[in-house]
Amino acid sequence: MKLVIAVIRPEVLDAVQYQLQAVLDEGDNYRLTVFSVDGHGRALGEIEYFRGQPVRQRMVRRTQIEIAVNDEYVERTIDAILRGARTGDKGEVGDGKIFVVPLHECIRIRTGERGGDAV
Amino acid sequence: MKLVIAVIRPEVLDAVQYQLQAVLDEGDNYRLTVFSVDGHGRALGEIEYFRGQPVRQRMVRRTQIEIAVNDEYVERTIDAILRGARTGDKGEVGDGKIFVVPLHECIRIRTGERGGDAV
Amino acid sequence: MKLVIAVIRPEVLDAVQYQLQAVLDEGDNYRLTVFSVDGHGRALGEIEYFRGQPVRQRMVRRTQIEIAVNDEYVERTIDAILRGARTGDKGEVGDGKIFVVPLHECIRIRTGERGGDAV
Amino acid sequence: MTAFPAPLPLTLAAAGPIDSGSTAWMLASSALVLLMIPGLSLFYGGMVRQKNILSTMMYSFVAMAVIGVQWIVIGYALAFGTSVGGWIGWNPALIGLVGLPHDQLFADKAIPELVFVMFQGKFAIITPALISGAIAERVRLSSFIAFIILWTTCVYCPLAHWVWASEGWLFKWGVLDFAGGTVVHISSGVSALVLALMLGKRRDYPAGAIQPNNLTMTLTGAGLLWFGWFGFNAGSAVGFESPVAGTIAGLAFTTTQTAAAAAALVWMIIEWSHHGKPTSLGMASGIVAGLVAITPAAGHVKPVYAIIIGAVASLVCYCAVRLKSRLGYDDSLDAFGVHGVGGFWGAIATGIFCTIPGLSGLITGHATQLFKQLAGASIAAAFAIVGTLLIGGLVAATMGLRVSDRQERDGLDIAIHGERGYHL
Amino acid sequence: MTAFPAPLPLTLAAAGPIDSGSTAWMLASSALVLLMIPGLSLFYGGMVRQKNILSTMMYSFVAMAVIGVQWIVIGYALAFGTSVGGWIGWNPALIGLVGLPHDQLFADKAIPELVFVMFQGKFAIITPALISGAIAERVRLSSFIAFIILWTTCVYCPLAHWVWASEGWLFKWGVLDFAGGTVVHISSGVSALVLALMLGKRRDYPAGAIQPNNLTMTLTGAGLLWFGWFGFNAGSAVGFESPVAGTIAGLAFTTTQTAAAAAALVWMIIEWSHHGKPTSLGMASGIVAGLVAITPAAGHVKPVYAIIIGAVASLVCYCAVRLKSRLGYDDSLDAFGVHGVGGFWGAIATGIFCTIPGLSGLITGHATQLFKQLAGASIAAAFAIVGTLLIGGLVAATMGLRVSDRQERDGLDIAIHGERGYHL
Amino acid sequence: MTAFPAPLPLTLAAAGPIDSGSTAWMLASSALVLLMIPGLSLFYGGMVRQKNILSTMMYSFVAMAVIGVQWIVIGYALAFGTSVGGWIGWNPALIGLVGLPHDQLFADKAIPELVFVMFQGKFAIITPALISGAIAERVRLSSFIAFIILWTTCVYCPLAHWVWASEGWLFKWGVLDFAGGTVVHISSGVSALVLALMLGKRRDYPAGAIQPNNLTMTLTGAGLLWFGWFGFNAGSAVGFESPVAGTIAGLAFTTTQTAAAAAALVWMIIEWSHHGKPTSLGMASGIVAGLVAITPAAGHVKPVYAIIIGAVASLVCYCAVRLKSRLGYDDSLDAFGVHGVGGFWGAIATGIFCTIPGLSGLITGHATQLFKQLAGASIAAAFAIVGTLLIGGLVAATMGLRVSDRQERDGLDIAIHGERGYHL
Ligand SMILES: Nc1ncnc2c1ncn2[C@@H]1O[C@H](COP(=O)(O)OP(=O)(O)O)[C@@H](O)[C@H]1O
Ligand SMILES: Nc1ncnc2c1ncn2[C@@H]1O[C@H](COP(=O)(O)OP(=O)(O)O)[C@@H](O)[C@H]1O
Ligand SMILES: Nc1ncnc2c1ncn2[C@@H]1O[C@H](COP(=O)(O)OP(=O)(O)O)[C@@H](O)[C@H]1O
Repeated sequence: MKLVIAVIRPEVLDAVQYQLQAVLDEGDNYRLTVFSVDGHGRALGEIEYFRGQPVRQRMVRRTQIEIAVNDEYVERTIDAILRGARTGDKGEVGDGKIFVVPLHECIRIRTGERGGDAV
Repeated sequence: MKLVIAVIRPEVLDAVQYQLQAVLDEGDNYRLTVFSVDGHGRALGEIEYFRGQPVRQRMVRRTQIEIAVNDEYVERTIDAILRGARTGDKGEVGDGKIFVVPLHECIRIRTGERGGDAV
Repeated sequence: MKLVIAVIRPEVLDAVQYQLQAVLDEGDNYRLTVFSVDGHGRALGEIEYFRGQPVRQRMVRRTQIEIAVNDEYVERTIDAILRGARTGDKGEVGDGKIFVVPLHECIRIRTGERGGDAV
Repeated sequence: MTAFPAPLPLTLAAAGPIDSGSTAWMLASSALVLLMIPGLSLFYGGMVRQKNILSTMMYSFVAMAVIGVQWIVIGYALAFGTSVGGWIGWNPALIGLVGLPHDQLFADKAIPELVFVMFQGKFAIITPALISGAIAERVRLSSFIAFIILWTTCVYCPLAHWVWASEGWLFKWGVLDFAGGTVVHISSGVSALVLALMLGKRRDYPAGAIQPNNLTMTLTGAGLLWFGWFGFNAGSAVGFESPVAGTIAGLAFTTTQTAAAAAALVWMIIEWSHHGKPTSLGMASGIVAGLVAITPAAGHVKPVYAIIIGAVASLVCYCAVRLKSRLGYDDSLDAFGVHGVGGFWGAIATGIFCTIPGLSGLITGHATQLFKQLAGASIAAAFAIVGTLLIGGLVAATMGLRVSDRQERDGLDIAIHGERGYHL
Repeated sequence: MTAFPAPLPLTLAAAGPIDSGSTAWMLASSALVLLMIPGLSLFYGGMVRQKNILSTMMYSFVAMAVIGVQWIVIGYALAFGTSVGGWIGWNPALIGLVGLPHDQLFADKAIPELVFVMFQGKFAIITPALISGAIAERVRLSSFIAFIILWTTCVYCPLAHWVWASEGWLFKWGVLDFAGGTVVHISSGVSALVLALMLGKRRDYPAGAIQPNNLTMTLTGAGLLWFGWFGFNAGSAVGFESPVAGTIAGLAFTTTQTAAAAAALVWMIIEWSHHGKPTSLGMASGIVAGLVAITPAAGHVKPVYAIIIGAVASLVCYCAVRLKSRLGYDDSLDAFGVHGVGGFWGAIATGIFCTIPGLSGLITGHATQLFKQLAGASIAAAFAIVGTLLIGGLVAATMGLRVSDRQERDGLDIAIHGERGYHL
Repeated sequence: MTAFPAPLPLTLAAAGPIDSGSTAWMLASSALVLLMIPGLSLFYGGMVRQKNILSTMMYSFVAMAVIGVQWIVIGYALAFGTSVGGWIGWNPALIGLVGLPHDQLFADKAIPELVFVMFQGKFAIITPALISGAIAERVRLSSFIAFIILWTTCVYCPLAHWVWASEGWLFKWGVLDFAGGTVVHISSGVSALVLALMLGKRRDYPAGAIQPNNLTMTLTGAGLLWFGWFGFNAGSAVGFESPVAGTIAGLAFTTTQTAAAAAALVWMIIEWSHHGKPTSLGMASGIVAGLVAITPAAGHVKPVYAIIIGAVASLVCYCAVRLKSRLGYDDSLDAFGVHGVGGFWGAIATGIFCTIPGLSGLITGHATQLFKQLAGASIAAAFAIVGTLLIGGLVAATMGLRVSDRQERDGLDIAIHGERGYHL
């Protein structure tokens, strides 16, 4: 099992969810946890104006999603995210990253069942 | 060392903390980091009304907690969370998940000490 | 590759970023994701007053940062965080923790490139 | 029954001393009506998504800025200048008010004409601001500005003249509109609908589009609107009595309060029985619906009828906004559903319940007034629709009405205004 | 010294012309008092947890809707109809105000009676709204509605008659209550306490229960209350002078401003010396405490005494709210601690400092007035307590007072109103 | 042209009956001016970072509490007591207003003097509150309190006497300041600048320091300021006509509305052409700039000139705030850039455009008035600067002006007030 973590643009969350729904065979029950985060990287922060003075935000608003999946689903999950989160075909600076972390165990609180089935 | 990550209902956080306090022998100093997140899964979002029109929220409000523990504590931590976070005895859809991630290293910033003692 | 997770005081974020910028050879493009979280540990919550009645907050406001780095960068990243996040030379209760999680894979959404280069 | 006569020839100042009481009330009323505009911006601003909150509030503030100037420069001259055959006012001396001495009294009222200019000016400001509710979250700011300048000049000013000037043809014919149900609410409501149809739906309507970012703002806005509306309605006694702060003003104040309360109550009951959740947005909507409906009738009906007028207002408006989801057009914040429909009901209700001063409506057995009200409302609506089609079409053709899809996605606050509402 | 006489037989309209100045001020005052209710909803709303913010604000808005109608239908008739032995007013012609011609003047004042109806109506609305502060975050909306309808009809209206109607027995006996310290604040304060005790504590009181979600709202609410209170107090000159906008109104305005400032200052000093942190909530609380305390005395004392009245108000109210944590009852937002206690102090202070018009209090060596004030306040409190016990008990027995534990846990906003305050 | 004469010897009460209309308007105006202070706290509060929002709002509320008391105790006596050679007022009987009978009328106006005391008191409160904008996010609360008490007593009161009392030397010399452009805005603006320089920059100015936490509050505040300003300016007709609610009041109301609208419009245009983003903060700033600039001229110029005055105000203020970033001092919220500069322009504009009542400015070919305006503004500025240097220096030496670096880092809300603005 793996924990797929992706930092994406807030505005593409819908697109990513749409893609996930297609690949994770759970219909509309695909599972996902969403964080709103601030990011720093190559992308520049938004410019806001304060009485005529441009102020560049030092952070960019990003959304982080976490998806725990079984190993055989990792690749298609990644592809789904790539499809949904990339700007245009080329992509743009700021599109974000996907991190895959090994998952030692997974428990469904409701039932207490563990491992792959619980994901 | 493991990093125990649990997605729970916001309203059970108190109960979960109460349970954790019992098992982690740190008295009221049990350590924990809390995120407020949006979740998607089998549970349905809240229904809100906008001028007579029911609007089903596409996400549910959830709380994610992270607890770094030494291996011997993992099980009792999980059990504590299960006790605190499960709705009724049967549990209900939406009760959430627990993910256990291997922890490579842990450092206490204050002292710089590492490993198990730092957890 | 590792995912370095640190829970720090909100007010030291600037200092930490300053330190990171020095060690991660990306100039101002050093990469980082920031969460605002609530923490519980040995540090006591803030006292607020409500009509003369002191109310101790049960949680403390903390900031969590995540940095994915290649293995050779882990140590200097940790050191940078320690330099930036420790209060005074001795450190104070509440300074927080650093957790290092193994990173199985890393993908840059923009380009799709993987592994070390993508970090 | 009198109305707002065209000002006397400006050379000779009106005789008679000033009445400080009437002037005090008209000054207060004018201030109250101005406050309705920030109130409206809160009412609307709370209902949109966070990414558009500033932009939505700005439509109202922009109206204060733009129409605030337009009214002094040309608006008042067109609406209340010497009548040209009852169709439009005109008086070169009133351009920029240059020819209006500050000590000129207004008609047969013992108040300075400047105070009347101000009072009326606030109505001219709020009307286009109301329209913004239907097109929020997607209309271009520059196009909105162009539109409201043209609309106020070519639609609102003539309409105000027809209905309120003593020479206005609808007024002379006997159409009643005590405080602007027709001139303000019907005209803005139907224009809002037309623009909403021209603009089309928001990119992610309905689901995603409905997520009020801050309902406490909406409630507060409704409270400020209720407060300001006392100036709106009770101040409009200026058309019917002297001294102005008199019995008609007191009546208008009473019916306004009563209709708002009754409408809020009924909207709550409807929601409760309909889906079991009496919402705060419903409370706010009921308040506004009741205030809209009583506006044309405020000084003409007995307080007890204000209860009926308010109650029915919530009923019809609630149905109207529900209908929207059926018909599927996207009137973002129900400017038409509340102001258009509520205004129509108000015009009809005036024809049914009016008895004061010395009037006779359906309840006293005369259908004529009701007929005139229907005619007046329809004419005003038709005129506003045509005007909006022309002006909106012109603006659409020249500058385009809608922001780019990307701007709409990112939110108008950052895309157009270069700001974020909150940094929490 | 006069008061609000029972209206003249409605057949003959009061003689004499209308005074536009007095009418203008009473219209403005009535509007100001209405604004206090949204102000109160902000004041209260900011103090509760986020999950209950809409529900807490709604209690005030619901009062506007429900009592707004009740007052027209029956309330005014009961409070100010022809007196039945000084115990209650009654006048069938006033039901729905159907028999009240709009041009009827009020008593010997040159203002329309409808304006007086409105002014008084706002007092009837805010009083039950004040009660909601003690029971917020757990009372059922439907039960609250039932309660305030019965309470206003059976407790408030008689009390208003006793104290304010010219035939009212407490009034005739010489109890002073210039603008409602007894009728509004004591009655609501003690009733709030009784209800809080009946309801019991919030499920997670105290710790978790104290987390004001938005103190900027509370500060803003306090500001609006201060503003509206000028209408509340200075408008109450209607009971004591004609023209109304006269020297008593000016005095009441001055003492109101002064007491509020002094109380805010003293509350800040107390907190500073007590725990070193002058809070914004303390500032807001001090403002309200001072306004409450000066209410019964506003038109009766010299400005310099308003400083003392305000200062002492903060002292006693601060102690009262501190005491709460000791006694351990859960008056969520200190409706009793501020309005009950502050109102009592105000009643006493009136007996001590009153000198105007032609009165004589303790400082001028007469203890009688002080005694009457104590008696009046106690009688009003006792009456309100008994009434609340009966009505509250009835509602508790029939519909239950409290939401379910789960609703309370999830928050009343989503559970009762199907909404969330913020979507940030 | 008359002004505020020193009160008559208090023994004999002014003859003639009261004018209820004038009194009604002055009561309403005083209430409106009070509302400006919560409005200001919203306007300022929205612009700072979240960690300082309560502290920033509190500066305004503290001014209400502290100066509210100071004015009754000593302020009014100093500003409007019997003139001592035109330099300062004094009248022992006015200390605590003890010797001022409530039925004393004000000078030749038919209003109670207490109402005039109140109206003027609100001006005394808002002036130091304005200063807080320059020093927000770092000044110590206790030092701020000490400063404003001394500053109001030693700087504001004399200045008000010079410019507004009938014996005041600047007034007698013919300097015009209709509603406080010099007394309120120039004095607070320059003092704000001096304090900002004494305090130095915020620890993380500029970058981090500029992150307005809630621009909806700032917009709402601007709306309340606009509303309240009608009382501020139109109420100031009390200095120039009787009855007060007359043609000058109407004129002042009109020019106020017009200048605010024009300034808001122009600020928007400037931003649009300068960087393409018309901001909501710009809208709010333009509104305030226009209101500031018209203040001294409100009752003296024709409405059409108000358009020019407002437009130019935005121009000069925009440049001024831009300049700040160049010069590099840290006037947190541009108290100087808007109030100081806008006030100066207003004083000059008055000299250029004044024609009413019976005045003659540059446009009518007389440079004298313009010269007097320049002189008056400069003298007031110089006096305020010196006074602030002395008082500020004294406070700095004795208690220190600035919070500790750690308090500033953690935010003043938690560090000083022991609260957080939001718990969302
Ligand atoms: N190594 C990393 N560690 C943590 N977060 C990262 C890392 N790399 C990217 N991110 C997150 O992804 C976001 C986008 O990264 P950015 O560098 O702007 O885009 P790109 O990688 O396409 O150049 C950043 O704002 C940050 O939140
Ligand atoms: N595989 C997963 N990956 C990420 N988050 C998950 C996953 N499964 C569940 N969650 C989180 O747990 C919450 C509860 O899951 P849900 O499916 O509603 O409950 P249950 O698992 O009891 O059916 C979801 O809202 C989501 O935030
Ligand atoms: N084992 C842990 N698991 C999760 N979070 C932790 C853990 N230990 C510390 N934290 C986070 O770090 C913050 C600081 O920890 P604390 O115990 O107060 O400081 P210290 O470790 O210096 O005593 C806590 O508020 C919590 O958010």
